[in-house]
Amino acid sequence: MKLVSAVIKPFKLEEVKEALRTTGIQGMTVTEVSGFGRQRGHTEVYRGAEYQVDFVPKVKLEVLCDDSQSEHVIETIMKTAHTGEVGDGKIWVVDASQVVRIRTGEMGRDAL
Amino acid sequence: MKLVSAVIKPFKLEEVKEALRTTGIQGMTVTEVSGFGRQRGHTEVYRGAEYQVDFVPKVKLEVLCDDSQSEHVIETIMKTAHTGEVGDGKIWVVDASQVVRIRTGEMGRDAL
Amino acid sequence: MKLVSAVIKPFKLEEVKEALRTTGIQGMTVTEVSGFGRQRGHTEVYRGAEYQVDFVPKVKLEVLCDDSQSEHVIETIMKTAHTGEVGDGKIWVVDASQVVRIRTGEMGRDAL
Amino acid sequence: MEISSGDTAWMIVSTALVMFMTPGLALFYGGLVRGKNVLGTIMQSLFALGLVSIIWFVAGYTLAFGPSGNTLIGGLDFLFLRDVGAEPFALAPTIPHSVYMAFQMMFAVITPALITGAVAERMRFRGYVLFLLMWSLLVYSPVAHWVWGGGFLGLGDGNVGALDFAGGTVVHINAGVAALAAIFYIGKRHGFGKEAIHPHNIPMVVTGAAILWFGWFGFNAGSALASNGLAGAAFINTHLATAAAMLGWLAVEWIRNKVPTTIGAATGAVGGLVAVTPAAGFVEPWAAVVIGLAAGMICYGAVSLKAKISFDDSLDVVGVHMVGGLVGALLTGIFATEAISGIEGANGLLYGNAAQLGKQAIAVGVTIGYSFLATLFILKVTDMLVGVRVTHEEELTGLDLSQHAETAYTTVDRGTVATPPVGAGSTSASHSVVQRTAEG
Amino acid sequence: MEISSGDTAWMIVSTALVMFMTPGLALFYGGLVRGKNVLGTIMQSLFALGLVSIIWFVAGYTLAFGPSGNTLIGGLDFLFLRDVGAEPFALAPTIPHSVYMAFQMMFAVITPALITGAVAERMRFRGYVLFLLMWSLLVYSPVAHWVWGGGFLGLGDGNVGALDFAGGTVVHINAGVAALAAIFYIGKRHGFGKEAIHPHNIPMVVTGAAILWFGWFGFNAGSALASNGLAGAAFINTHLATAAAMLGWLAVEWIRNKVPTTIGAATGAVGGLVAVTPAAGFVEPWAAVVIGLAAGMICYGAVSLKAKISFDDSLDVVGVHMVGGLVGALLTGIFATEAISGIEGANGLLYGNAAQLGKQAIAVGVTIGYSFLATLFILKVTDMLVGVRVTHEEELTGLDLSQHAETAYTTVDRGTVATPPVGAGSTSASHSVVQRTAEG
Amino acid sequence: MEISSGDTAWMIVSTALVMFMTPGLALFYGGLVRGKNVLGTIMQSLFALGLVSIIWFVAGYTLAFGPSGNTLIGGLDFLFLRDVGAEPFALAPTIPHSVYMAFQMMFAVITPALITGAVAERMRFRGYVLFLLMWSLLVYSPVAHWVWGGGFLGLGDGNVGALDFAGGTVVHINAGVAALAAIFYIGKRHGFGKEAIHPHNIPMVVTGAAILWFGWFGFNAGSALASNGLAGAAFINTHLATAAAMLGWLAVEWIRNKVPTTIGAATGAVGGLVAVTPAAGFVEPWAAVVIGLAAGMICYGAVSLKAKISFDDSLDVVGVHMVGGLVGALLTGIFATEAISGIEGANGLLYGNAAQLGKQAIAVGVTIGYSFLATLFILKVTDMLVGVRVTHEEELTGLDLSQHAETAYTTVDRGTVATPPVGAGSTSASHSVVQRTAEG
Ligand SMILES: Nc1ncnc2c1ncn2[C@@H]1O[C@H](COP(=O)(O)OP(=O)(O)O)[C@@H](O)[C@H]1O
Ligand SMILES: Nc1ncnc2c1ncn2[C@@H]1O[C@H](COP(=O)(O)OP(=O)(O)O)[C@@H](O)[C@H]1O
Ligand SMILES: Nc1ncnc2c1ncn2[C@@H]1O[C@H](COP(=O)(O)OP(=O)(O)O)[C@@H](O)[C@H]1O
Repeated sequence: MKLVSAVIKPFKLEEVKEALRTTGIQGMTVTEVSGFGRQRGHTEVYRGAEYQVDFVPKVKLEVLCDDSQSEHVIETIMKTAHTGEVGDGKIWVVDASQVVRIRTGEMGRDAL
Repeated sequence: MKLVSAVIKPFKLEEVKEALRTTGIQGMTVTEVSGFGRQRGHTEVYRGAEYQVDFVPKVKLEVLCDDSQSEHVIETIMKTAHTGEVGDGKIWVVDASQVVRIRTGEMGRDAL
Repeated sequence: MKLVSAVIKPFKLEEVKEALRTTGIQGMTVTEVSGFGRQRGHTEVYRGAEYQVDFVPKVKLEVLCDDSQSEHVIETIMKTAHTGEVGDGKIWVVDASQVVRIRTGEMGRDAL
Repeated sequence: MEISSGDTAWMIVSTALVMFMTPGLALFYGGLVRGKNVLGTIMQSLFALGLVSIIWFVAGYTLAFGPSGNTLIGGLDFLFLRDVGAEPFALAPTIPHSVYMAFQMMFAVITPALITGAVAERMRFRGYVLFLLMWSLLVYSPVAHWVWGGGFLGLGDGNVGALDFAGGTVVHINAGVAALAAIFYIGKRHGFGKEAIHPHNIPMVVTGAAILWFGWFGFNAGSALASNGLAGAAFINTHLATAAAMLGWLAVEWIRNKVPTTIGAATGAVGGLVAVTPAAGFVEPWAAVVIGLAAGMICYGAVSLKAKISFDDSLDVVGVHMVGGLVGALLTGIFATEAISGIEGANGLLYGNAAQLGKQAIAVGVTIGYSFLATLFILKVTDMLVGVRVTHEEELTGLDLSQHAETAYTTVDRGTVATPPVGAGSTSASHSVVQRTAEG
Repeated sequence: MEISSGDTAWMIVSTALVMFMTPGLALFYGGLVRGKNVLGTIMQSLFALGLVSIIWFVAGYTLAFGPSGNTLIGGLDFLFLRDVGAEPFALAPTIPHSVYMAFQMMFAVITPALITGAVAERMRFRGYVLFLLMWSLLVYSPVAHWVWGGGFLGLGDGNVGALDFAGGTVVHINAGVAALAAIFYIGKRHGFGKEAIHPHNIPMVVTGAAILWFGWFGFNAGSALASNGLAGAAFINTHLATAAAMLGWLAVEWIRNKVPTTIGAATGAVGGLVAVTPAAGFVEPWAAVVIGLAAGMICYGAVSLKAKISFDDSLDVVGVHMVGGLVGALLTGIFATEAISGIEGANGLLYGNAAQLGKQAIAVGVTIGYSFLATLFILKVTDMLVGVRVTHEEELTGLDLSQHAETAYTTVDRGTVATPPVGAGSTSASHSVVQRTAEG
Repeated sequence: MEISSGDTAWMIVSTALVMFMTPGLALFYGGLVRGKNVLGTIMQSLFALGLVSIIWFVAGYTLAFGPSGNTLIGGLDFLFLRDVGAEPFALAPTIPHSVYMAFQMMFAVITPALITGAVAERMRFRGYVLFLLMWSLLVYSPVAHWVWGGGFLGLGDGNVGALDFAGGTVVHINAGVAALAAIFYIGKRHGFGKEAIHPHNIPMVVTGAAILWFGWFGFNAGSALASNGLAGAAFINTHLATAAAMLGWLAVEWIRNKVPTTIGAATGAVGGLVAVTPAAGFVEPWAAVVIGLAAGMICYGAVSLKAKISFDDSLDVVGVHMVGGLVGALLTGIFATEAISGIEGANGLLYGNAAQLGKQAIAVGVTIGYSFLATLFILKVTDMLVGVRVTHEEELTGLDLSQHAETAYTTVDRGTVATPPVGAGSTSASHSVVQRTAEG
């Protein structure tokens, strides 16, 4: 089993979710995060002083999937989250040694 | 070392935390997340229009533990987070090659 | 590739970010989390009643890096996030089998 | 008498101030509940502003203040506000009748809204609508008539002669007792006594309390029905009692819980406002300070007790409004002096009129008995007709989504995680499975 | 006539109340937009309070109310408020002229602020500044003159004789039509009709609506320009129509969407406030209830329509202010009765004066035509000079950062994730790359 | 003189408006601090409303306004408000004495609350309590006496004859200088000058500013002590100066920082309110506009300077209140004209009375000197007795938890992450380890 994680631009979430859904992914977990990277932050002004804020709002997706699906998940995210501008985000994959569905106790593929 | 992650229903957090604590787990990290899965979202109404919101509030737990404890952690979470209704959530396990306690520099089991 | 995760005290975030940046790390993803551990929570008072809140606000960092960098990243975090007080947090490392940059499709080291 | 433009100015403003209290209450209560119930809680107050105003227009006012020849209920002369116009009315001879009626309307609105705090986070909205309708007509209007409209509890030949300047009995004890009945009928929230049920937004609580305090000047000083020395006395008594009650609560809290809290300051202040309400136009400033101090401390005690007896008065309506109202009503019977009100004989125990304390007790007792029973009856009827409590599932989901299909706070990101407006051209099949959480 | 201290007291308070409405509007609108645009939205109202007040001081007031021999535009006697002092003015003979002027100023401020809701989340701030300046002088002042300042639409020999008690036409239809023009000119938001664009903070919306309701008593009852029975009538009509409109909206919503919403309650109430504005001092209470009910239901319908025709009136200014204003202006022509206003002949259709409906229609028609065209013209000029719409990139980022370099909400943690204030001694080279998001 | 119901109506309302300013300040300041300190900050203002009101009742009022035969401090005739009743008082001959006293009370409440912004996020609550008590009696009451209560700085034979319409010197310079002293004594916050310390909720800041603006009409126009042309003049001057100051600040900011900010608009407005306070009833509208513009620009400058000199005036009390107060006090000496105030000889430099500028300077100078030294003394005493600053640990944790054992915002999920209320029957051993963060 694989855990595919992706950090993307927030306004792309809906599109990515729909794309994954149509390719048969049945679930995912989403977290609001702050990203630091090549995409610079922005300046804020507060009573005459200027501040540099380096973090940019991003959304993190976590998708558990079968080994065979992972390539497909990655591709789907890459395609739909892509704008071509700096800050589009990263995808990474980690091995999950076990997956369980709490409701039924099903394990592995069945738990997805 | 293992990293056990679980996505559960928010109102179960307190119970799960207490259950883990009594079984000897000394720490965990909790994140508020939005889940998408078999449990459908809900409809919202805004000035005559209806919207479908697919994400449901969930809580994610991350528990670092010894390889030997992981089965036990999974079971404890399964038992206490279980309601039998759709949306109870998932548990997954990943191998952690290293764990460090920042305060002391302890590594591995000692760092837990 | 490695994914180094660290839970630290929130007011240390800026310092850690700067330290990582100067050692050549170009990106990271940050999440606000609640931690439970040896550092006890606090009591809250609400209309004559006292409540024990066990969770403490923390910040979680995720840094993807090359295998060779991971030791360095761990050390940097350990040094800068350290206060010596209980609750300084944990660092853990997981293998990432794949990393992709969405904007360019670059993979592996190039994606960082 | 002639209409006084000064009195009218003050009374119009007072009316606006009292109206502002109901949204203030919505914020006060809304901040105290969990985030999933904030809109449901706010709606209960907001909706009262809609429904009770119209009820008052139709029949509520005339049942409370319509001339009737009897001391139990008003007549029907003012149905649909017939003849309630620019000419003054006997009870307020220097202002337009319409202004007096509007002033009283705002009291009718906020009283049932106060009750909702006791059973916050678990009342079914359609049950609430029906409850509100019946309670306004069957409880509020009669009790207002008894005390202020020429009824048997108020001043006047052959009546009990209780003193209630601005509604300690009519508004606060009345609402507090109804709250008590509602808690008995509706029961505890899921998790009460086990989980911490934290207020979700304390600055919102303070904002609400501030609006209440501000609006209460209209409530109490406006009850002078004129812009004069009596209004001035009621104003300063209101403020001093509130300040003293804040200090009273904080003092006890600091000793018992080792820490003075923001919610304590706000709650103590509200307790003081409640307690001084019946007394505002009858007592000296020093007495207002005493009333406030007592109210702050006693309300703290009453509210603390709750946890001990596992009684789920969610936002402490009994502890603050019923208990605070009792403190005020009885102390008015002790501290009242005709030197302030100018009403002959309006003296309390301290000024040689021990009987007044008895009169206060009678009015309080009658109100408690009637309000408790009538409220239970109304809840029973409501329950049979449409149900008063949400389902367990709805309670876990929260009132906002289950009763109103809304989410109070949406972060930027979530803004994108929903499907297009129905009817806006979306035909994506994947959106077709719409499961309604709202029960309506 | 002599200055009346009572009338003056009420009018000063009314002026303060109307001023408070503009920040109320800021919160009402601010809560309805997404979190990334809340400050940009609030700023549009807040800034109007700054800029339009000064414009009014310089020339706005005199163009609207300065004596001029003609019925199209005011004269220049009151430039820079020359001669606008403690002495009363013909239009308000019992209060200082300065108070009358200040009261009118607050109307001039809120009217253009209302427009901003229609094009929320996409207007360029510097474009807005220029738009505000021109719209105030070229649209608001003339229209106010036509209806209230002795112009051809208002009462008086040879004029149309439309009735507009507190600004149904001058304020609401005027702003609503300008909103319509602005939507045509500026276009839709990115994602409109596809993504859900949810309000980010509904308690903030309710807070804003509550302040609007509270302040509107000054707006409408203050338009009696005195503290008397007429003010009382306008007050109670305002309140009843608002309550009825809330119920009207909720009833339709409950039937059609199966659920009554908090935003529905607030929006319905605002619709009622709008609709009763022209009628407040002309109709009986029962008629106010009818107007309110009608407004609540019709505004619901108008707003629902929007989704169908894919018209991005972001916060429903057309659906609420233009449509609500129309309902009110026309129903005033039906329900007006001289028994309330005391103005001879101020009767509507129902009281035998069918012509009044025609007069109302003429005033409405003229305002719609003029406001639409003039607004388009102003937008075109603004666009050519400084641009009226933010870039696509800025829109995605949000107005707060792109127009004002601010973030509305900062959690504790983020407090530490920024670099030192420029000039506070930081010399870290890594901070030197500062990319400005703000376009200014 | 007779009591005027119109004047009384306006003054009661003014008093309520000024009371509302203190919670407004709580929100204004509360939004500007970090989320972990919002309640601690709010509490400082809220608590002043409790404690200072009672102090005023006991002794504050009589020390400021009690008849005394000397020009340094009031006598004790009004201890516990003895004889402060429905009869008018010499200083306000047409309203009940109780109303005048209550009006002044609200000034006494807000003045020390203003100071707290300077040392926000680091003051120990118990130290604050003691500070408040002493500062009220030892600084506020005397200074109020000097300027308004018949003391040596105000009008009257043999006195300096400074003009301070509504408290430029008594309230703003006084509080601003005390703020300066407090910053010197208490020192910087941890991380100041290195980390960005961002406001956590800007809409809350705007809400607070709006309430301040609204309430300030009571503050300034109420200082006419009657409902007349002077009140009208003060009203319009207040509004125009505020609007102009907003524009002034934004103009400079737009040029220097390339962007106009929401906080800038709010802060500029407050600067204008401060600056016009001494002038409101003495100057022409055009002069109010000039004062406002000057204040907006100069306050921007003063506040910007702060970052340069690494002076941790957390919420810019010195930059806005002291500097704004100075601008207003001195410009009053230039622009005052008896044509507005009707006080013979109340002319400034521009109207041929150069001496007035000197008088203003003397009053300002005396106040600065006294307030600075007395504040330092009070802080020293407080520090010795109970401590004025939280510990380093408490500062990192935040005032909310460390001083009040509360968390301002709780998300739904966190609602479940706490243990049962103590005493609610929980016996789970795992809950026994309760570590108190609160230091109390
Ligand atoms: N080394 C990293 N480890 C973890 N997350 C990263 C890393 N680098 C970038 N990210 C995440 O990816 C986001 C986008 O990265 P960025 O470098 O800005 O743009 P791009 O991916 O287009 O080069 C960042 O905001 C951050 O959340
Ligand atoms: N494939 C997945 N990857 C990551 N998280 C998932 C996945 N499927 C489900 N989840 C998480 O688990 C939660 C519960 O899943 P759901 O399918 O709704 O119910 P159940 O687990 O009872 O079948 C989801 O809300 C989501 O947060
Ligand atoms: N076993 C664990 N699994 C996951 N996270 C943990 C674990 N133990 C601790 N943590 C995280 O590390 C933080 C600090 O741990 P704590 O035990 O309080 O202090 P320390 O690391 O100094 O011993 C916790 O708040 C929690 O977020």
